[in-house]
Amino acid sequence: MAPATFYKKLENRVKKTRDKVVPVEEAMSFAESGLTLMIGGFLAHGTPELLIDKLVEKGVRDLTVIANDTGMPDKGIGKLVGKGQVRSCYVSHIGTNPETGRLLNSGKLEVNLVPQGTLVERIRCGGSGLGGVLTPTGLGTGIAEGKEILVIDGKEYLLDKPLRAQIAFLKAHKADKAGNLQYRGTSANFNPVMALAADLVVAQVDEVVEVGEIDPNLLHTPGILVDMLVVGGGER
Amino acid sequence: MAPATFYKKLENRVKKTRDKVVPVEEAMSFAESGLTLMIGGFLAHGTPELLIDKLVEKGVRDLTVIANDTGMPDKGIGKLVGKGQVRSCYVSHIGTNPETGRLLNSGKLEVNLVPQGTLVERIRCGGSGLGGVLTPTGLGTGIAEGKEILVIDGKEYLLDKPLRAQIAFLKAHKADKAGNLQYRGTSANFNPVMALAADLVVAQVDEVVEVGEIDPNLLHTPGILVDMLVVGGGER
Amino acid sequence: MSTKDRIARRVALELHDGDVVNLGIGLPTLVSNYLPPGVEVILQSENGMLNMGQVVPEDQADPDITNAGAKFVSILPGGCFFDSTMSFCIIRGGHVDVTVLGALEVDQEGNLANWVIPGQMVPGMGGAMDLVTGAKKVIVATEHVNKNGKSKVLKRCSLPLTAQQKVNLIVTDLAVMEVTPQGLVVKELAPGVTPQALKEATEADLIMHEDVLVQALA
Amino acid sequence: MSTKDRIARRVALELHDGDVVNLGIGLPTLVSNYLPPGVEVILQSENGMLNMGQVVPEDQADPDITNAGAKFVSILPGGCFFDSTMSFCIIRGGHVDVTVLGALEVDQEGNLANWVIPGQMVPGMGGAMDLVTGAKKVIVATEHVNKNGKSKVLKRCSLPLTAQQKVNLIVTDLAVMEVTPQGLVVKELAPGVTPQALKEATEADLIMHEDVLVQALA
Repeated sequence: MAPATFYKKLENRVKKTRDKVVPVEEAMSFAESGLTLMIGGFLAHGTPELLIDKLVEKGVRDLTVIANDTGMPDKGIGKLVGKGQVRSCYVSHIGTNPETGRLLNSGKLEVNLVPQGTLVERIRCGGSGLGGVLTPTGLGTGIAEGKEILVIDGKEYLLDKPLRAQIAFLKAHKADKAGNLQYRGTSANFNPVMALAADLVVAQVDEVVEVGEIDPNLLHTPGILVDMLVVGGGER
Repeated sequence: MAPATFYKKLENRVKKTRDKVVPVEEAMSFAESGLTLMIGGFLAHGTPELLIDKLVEKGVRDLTVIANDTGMPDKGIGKLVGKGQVRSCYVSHIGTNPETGRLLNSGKLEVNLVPQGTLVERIRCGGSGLGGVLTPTGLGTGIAEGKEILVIDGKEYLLDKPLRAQIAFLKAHKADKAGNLQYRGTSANFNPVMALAADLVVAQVDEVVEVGEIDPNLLHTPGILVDMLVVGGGER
Repeated sequence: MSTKDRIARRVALELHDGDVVNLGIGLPTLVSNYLPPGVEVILQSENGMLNMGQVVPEDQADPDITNAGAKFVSILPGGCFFDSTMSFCIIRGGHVDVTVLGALEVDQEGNLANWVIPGQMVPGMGGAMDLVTGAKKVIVATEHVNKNGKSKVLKRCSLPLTAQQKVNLIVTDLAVMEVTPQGLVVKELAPGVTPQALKEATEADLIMHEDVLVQALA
Repeated sequence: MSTKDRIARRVALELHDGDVVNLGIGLPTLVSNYLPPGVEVILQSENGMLNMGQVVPEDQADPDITNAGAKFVSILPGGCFFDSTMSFCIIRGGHVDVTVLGALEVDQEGNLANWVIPGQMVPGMGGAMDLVTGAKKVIVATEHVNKNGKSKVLKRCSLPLTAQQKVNLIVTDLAVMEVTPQGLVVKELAPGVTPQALKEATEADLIMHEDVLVQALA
């Protein structure tokens, strides 16, 4: 049901194109229990901590989270996991968050482990109209079980399906008001590809500048992919 | 046979990692008749004109060219086509070069027309170990003939196979000596993806700077993908 | 005002403020000249740009900034350059709101043929197949009849297709027609065009209600 | 020098100047401390960096630059940052020359198990499956026996695999072994290790020639 309410809200909203900066509450008004969320970051680096804190505050539950990992108990997605807000996740790693393993073993959290390179391509497929990824990764291992294997020119490939979300919560370094994003260092990771693959894309950024202030040759995520900008969260 | 000679030469060469700038002749010593080449550019913008001129000068023949298009008669890949050096090509468009159409009609040139978005993904698959692209583009049209159609979650997709080349000839704006590349404007187009998909990657650049002079956050092509840098050709 | 300009002007009314729009080469390019007041669109160029500006004379041009027809253009503030992989992730992924293309033939099922005339002209599809497949709304902008006076709006395309059942709206010099599950519905007639005249100029089956609007544009 | 350091030092001899190398977390990370003179490698970190430098103390760190173990690191001149799509195009596309990983189990067919112990430990595979599948050369660096004294070098892995038949070389504290179509060939013995002692410590079938080298490293 939750997605239906979400889509109704999304349809009724006035799309902003010139100044996408919003109060964090406006972004959070779209977050509901039962949604599928993509959250950027790699072991809680390049993760939108402010947005996660607000999700914890709002107390939305039964979330499906698509992300590289489940962070640490006190950092990143770990904060949502610790509060029992996540029902299912698609991640490549849970080893840095013992709480995820505990919930998995007690049957309270469904964990779909996906090789990192396959995970990133599944998100890219979901965001770019492709039907799936054909990868050699995982052939002959347990993760191939139940999956279709295609033989192309004599070589085997696993078929893995696209992933999409209702909302993507991203973290970028700098944005212009039109939503064009720049990342720094290794904080890009899953953020750019997630910008393609959700119905609503919210980016937490350290800094927003006027349109035209960033060299259009040196942008990482085109502004048309980003719906809302939330500034701050920067205890950096 | 040509590829065999090429691979032998490639195996015997001393890989450069710290200063990849070479005289254009050194890059051209790898170009032989019968090879498959990728050439960057979009209607002869972002095309390595100097490298093409040298291919014309060397007179290598029976080339298979993978590129967005065949340029114009006097520009870009059109210069190779006009000299009859291309035997086969994989392109999305030949309309700006009447000579391509003429050679096609007289049976002297094999033209494989591929939708632009499919072409770029086939190159990406070839360069990143993926088995092929599953795209809705072309369904129900003539280009679907003879291709496998997969039904994934009730939707149809065409399976298109990876493309690779022996040499990729790229054009970039700026490079550092380690081969890291920056593009300008719309001149990037097919260049970045081709850097992944060839056994030898040669980039013609307007300018080379010392390692460390370009912000590592603002690079477009990682230096490890580029084998040789040729400076110049800049009548810009 | 030329026929092509009149078609382009009518297409422009379909665009909303903030839409991401890809305009094909030729007639569709003219659409950007006729945007209503208060409507700014973000032009996508498949060779790697968003917020594309106008064509720039060669002597004032930045040599690295061209449109998909190899003409020098400007980029507007808020714009962004990217490579062909990102460009087609945007196109095929449904991130383009509207694409406007010309047609050799278009039919009542929403099929479009605009990339090849076997034996005569083989320019290639370029990005057109991806655009028609991936854009949220596909508008065909074309003269209603070809140079030989034959209808370009058909029951069924005879030329090789660009995409199957993807066209949403057809805007010609004679009418505006919507592709629906029921068939091709005439929404508007150009000034001076009678229902009868439209039917005679059209090979396709048309669904025409009595209260069909006459285009407000003169 | 610890056992782990001795293994890492031996692995370092397998690397060539200019190689692009991905080092797994734990023991493999130590390899970069033992590169022979004249050998500089380009470290790839799957979270999005080439030319990764050393770990940096937290109070001197750039908060946006971390390695795949979430530790703060530096980037060396000539380095480059990129996102996860590019990182795995590089990894799966064969652009990484060597990857060095630890093992729970490794076997004589080149199978590796290092990501899960069912019922006990499920950390996930992270990027390991892609690295082992895509790298040109896969080196397993591990202690020869586990904490219970049981051989980690097996006839056939019993734990869930990370990848099938992808391992090229196994370096342990007892020996260097190459996976060949004929089987597991012992290339070197660690100083003080007799052929008999190696065989007793190893569950896998070993092919050992009479002239097997003793590792030059003390």
